[in-house]
Amino acid sequence: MLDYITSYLRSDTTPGQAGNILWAVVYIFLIFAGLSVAVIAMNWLERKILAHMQVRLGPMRVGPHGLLQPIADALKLLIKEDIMPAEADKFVFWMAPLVVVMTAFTVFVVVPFGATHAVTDMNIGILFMVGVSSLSVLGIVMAGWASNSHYPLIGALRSSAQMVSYEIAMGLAVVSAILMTSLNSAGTGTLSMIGIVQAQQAQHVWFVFKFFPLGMIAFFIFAIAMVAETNRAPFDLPEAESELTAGFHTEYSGFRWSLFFLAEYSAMIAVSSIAVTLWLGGWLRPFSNSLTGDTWEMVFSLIPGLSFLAFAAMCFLGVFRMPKHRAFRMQTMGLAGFGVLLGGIGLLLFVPPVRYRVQDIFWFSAKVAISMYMYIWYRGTFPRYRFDQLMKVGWKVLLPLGIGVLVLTAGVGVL
Amino acid sequence: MQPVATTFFFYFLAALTLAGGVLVITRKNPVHSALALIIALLAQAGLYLMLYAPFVAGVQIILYAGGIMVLFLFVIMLVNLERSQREEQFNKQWLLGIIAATALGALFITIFVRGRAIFPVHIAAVAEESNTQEIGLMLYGNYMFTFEIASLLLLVAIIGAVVMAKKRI
Amino acid sequence: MSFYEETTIHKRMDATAGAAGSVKTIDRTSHLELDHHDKTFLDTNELVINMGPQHPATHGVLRVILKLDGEKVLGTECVIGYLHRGVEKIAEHRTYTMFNPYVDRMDYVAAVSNGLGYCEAVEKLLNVQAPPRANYIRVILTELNRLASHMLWLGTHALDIGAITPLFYTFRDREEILKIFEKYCGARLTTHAFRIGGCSYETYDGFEREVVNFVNFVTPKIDEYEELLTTNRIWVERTKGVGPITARECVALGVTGPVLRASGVKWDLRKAQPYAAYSDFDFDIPVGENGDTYDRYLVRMQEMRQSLRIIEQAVGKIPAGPIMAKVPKVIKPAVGEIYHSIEAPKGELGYFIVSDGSTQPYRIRVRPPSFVNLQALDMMVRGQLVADVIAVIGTLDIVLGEVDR
Amino acid sequence: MIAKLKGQYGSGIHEASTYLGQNYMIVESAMIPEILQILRDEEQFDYCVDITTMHYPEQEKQFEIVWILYSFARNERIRVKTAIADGEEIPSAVPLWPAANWLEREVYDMFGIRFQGHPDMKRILLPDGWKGHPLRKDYGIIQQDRDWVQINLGIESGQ
Repeated sequence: MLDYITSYLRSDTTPGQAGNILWAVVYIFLIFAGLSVAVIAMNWLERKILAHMQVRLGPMRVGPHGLLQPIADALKLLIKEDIMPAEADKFVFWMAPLVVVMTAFTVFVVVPFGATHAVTDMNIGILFMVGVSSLSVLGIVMAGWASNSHYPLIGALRSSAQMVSYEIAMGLAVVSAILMTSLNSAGTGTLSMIGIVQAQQAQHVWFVFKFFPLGMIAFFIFAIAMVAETNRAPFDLPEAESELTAGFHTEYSGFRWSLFFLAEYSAMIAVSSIAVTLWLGGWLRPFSNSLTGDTWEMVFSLIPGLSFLAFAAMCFLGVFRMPKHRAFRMQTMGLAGFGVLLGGIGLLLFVPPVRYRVQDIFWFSAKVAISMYMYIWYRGTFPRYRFDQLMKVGWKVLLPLGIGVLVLTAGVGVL
Repeated sequence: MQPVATTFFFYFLAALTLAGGVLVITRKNPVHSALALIIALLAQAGLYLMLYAPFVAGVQIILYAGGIMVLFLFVIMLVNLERSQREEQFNKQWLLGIIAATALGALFITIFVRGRAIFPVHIAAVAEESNTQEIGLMLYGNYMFTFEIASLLLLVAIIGAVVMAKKRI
Repeated sequence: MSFYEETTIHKRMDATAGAAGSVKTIDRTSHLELDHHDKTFLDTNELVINMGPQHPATHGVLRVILKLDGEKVLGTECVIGYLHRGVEKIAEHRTYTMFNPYVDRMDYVAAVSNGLGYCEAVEKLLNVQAPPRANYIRVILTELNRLASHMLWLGTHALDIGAITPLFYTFRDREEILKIFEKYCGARLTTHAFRIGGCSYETYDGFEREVVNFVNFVTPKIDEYEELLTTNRIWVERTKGVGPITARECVALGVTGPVLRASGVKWDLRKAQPYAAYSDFDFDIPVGENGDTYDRYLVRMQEMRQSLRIIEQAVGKIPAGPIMAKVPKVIKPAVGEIYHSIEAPKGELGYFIVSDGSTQPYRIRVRPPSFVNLQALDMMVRGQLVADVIAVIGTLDIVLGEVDR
Repeated sequence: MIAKLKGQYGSGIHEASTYLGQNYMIVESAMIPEILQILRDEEQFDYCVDITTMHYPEQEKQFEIVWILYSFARNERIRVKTAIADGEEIPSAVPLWPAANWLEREVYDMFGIRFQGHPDMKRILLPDGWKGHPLRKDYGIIQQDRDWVQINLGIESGQ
């Protein structure tokens, strides 16, 4: 039994490929827990970052610097009355958030957080991701229709039209990235998520820089389409609060609503993961070709731990800046505790076996985090597109551009 | 990846497909029918996976469940549902129904009786890893002409739809 | 003058329907009927949705019934009155002085302008003149209020279109204005800053310096707003060509204020019929060309700068002297009637006061700019998309307290 | 201008003068459509600022309707007034100025004066089921209150 557990750690495949069910289950739980934490963190970060962009402080009351705010919100949502409209289609209304959440979480089965850190590696990995994430629109349509109300219905219509349209541009961008995988010495392409990153490793280039500027344009198309896919600003028409109150989830409340919320954020993380895997080198660290050698390996492997220590240092700075007053004692202690936690994680990351095993995850997460920051930045900066303009961008700009990039990539690749 | 509990999954998915299919016909509400159809299609995708055809399964999910059914739902939601709810569920075309059912049943029974022999045996199973490549080579090699004809047909359908829906061209 | 036929508006709709192919010809009286000539068999049902009275983007309790064909607006009907408080009836039971605070509650984001209009109207009826110093204070406060009103408009308008950040910027800067109000008269929103015959308070110590500081503080801030929006691609796409209205339609519909000016009519009551001390100052009337939402945005932004110019001049040459004219303790105007209007941030704000010689007005009629401007909504959004309705409601800059009174 | 109009309509214009620098004229109610038409077309009063009404219950013709007009070209205002009795109707100004639409509806809402030819003569600020017209001088606010309490709360005293 012990051997069964440790044998996987010595192998260099994913649990799925190794047929190791135990570790597959462990990974599923880890991803589920990590994702939930990420969504909670994202919720807090979005409020904080947006607040600082908008000359305000954001949550400050619940916990030090509002750190416990998302938890308080989650509790509030859980104990809220669960309202189901009398005229709603009960079963579909009940199913809709489940569908959305299930699809949003299922895609993480193939997301490669590292060379060995994925539940499994499918040889249709990217197809699976795009396919399953496209199913989430079903949940949205179901929610909009089942609510039996006009605003959700319009929201659902907008959403389905938008997602179907942008999926095409997104697909073209994805295909041109997949095409790049086949242009290595071996001459065979792959749809596997791990394979795509390995192809970038083998070709010594992140695909965003390949065939400059083709890779960049493809990435750009994907980066726009993924914002539209996840219904975020400036493409948040399905839930445009100034037009449709809340779009498809207008009639939802409490826990059901929180499922939509959870799904939205995990879908954002999922599409960001696709972008990172396809164009930004997945788990590969920056400058993995130019800065090589044992010293550089060493330096880069220290970065994860150091960055956690930096976060911890920021926490302690906050502790010192906290007003010296009795009323703030709990807050100060909480912040110090959080700092100790971060510092502990940082120190743990310095332990050599952990360090080498986990740094892949760190680089992947860091890239995803940048993409998530972009989401927040967009939201703070852009007004919302109108529906016809959205369609115009999708069909008249991104689609021809995507086809052009695809054809050119194929052409350049053959030459 | 080693398949686990093959028999169970086969019967489970097959039952799901059949149940979905039956629900499509019997539900009065078209939205429910469409949702049942999606279940049937997804279960079918699972069956494809069991046949070591992951690419077909993925395409099934993307195109049918994710794309076409969304458009179906889109249209159904805009249709006045009250009228369809009042209309009679089944057409009284017994004769045609019986003929079709008999023909289909005869086909199934023949296959069941004759077993595998009815299919050409010499096609080797394609390995899961190279399945996608094989499909690509087949489509753009042996069946190039058929493939192009199908795409032309779809183009005609698109133009026809545009002509019907557009108010001013 | 053949323009002013009965079917003026319909004619334009006909013309544009031919040209652009997007606006349908719909009879004004039966505008909630779908016209069936332009349908194909694939057309779907029209949808009637009820926007408001509780809706994030209707700026209060406005209810708009929208008839939609998909996303396209076939017709609208405004249902107003949810905030009706019977101000005009209240006026008949109050003395002239007692009614003064009530006017602040109409356009509550530009309370100073309301008070100015009312006080000047009663002064005219009494035939008294406010002293010059009072007039200067009035101008400064009114222009500050215009800035505050426009800032609130900008923030909410941008929020409606989906840009959430400008709201916080404008509220931050509006706060400075409200601080000046608070220091001057103790109230921030419903100020009741003026009295019949002048101002109630002398300026506080350092008033001039603070106002100048504010002007210096806010000028770069307006650049900041413009930086966020004026050349923002999405903003331009969302506002250009949206909710167009021509000068003639504006006049026919009685639309005034920035909306009229954005359509190219250089008409501002501060210049046309100067009141208070406006004739002493040098300022421009910004005008637009196309009369669309983008031009209205630009006009209001320019107006904010012009207001700053006026404030700067007024603070520079504010005269010394009394702040109240000689007004009898009991205000009893002679029998007669007066109409006086001023350029409020939203448009022409008029007071029609009928006196029967007693201490209470026989009738006060308020001519609210928001109410009249809101009438244009239906014409402006017809044939446009749902999202444009929001943009147009925002750009009309209505305050429901004033629409409903 | 006034002189010309007076010459044309003589007896129709009861009074035309200036009070505190503001022009007004009182017109026979039958003449209203004609006068308004002429003011708009020939005298360039192209902007209908406001339409409102005063109620004088002791007079025989209880209501005095006022049209406040403005001319962009001349930069001046004029008030046209006329008196009508209760229940009498007056032609609508909507064909002349679309702006009159809501203004007339408000007059109807508050005073109960119906305008002939108005496209959509219904209440605007008050709910459709409202009783009475509140800006009439004989409209009792307290009565209104008491009725509401008696009907909705079933309290006999109305308090």
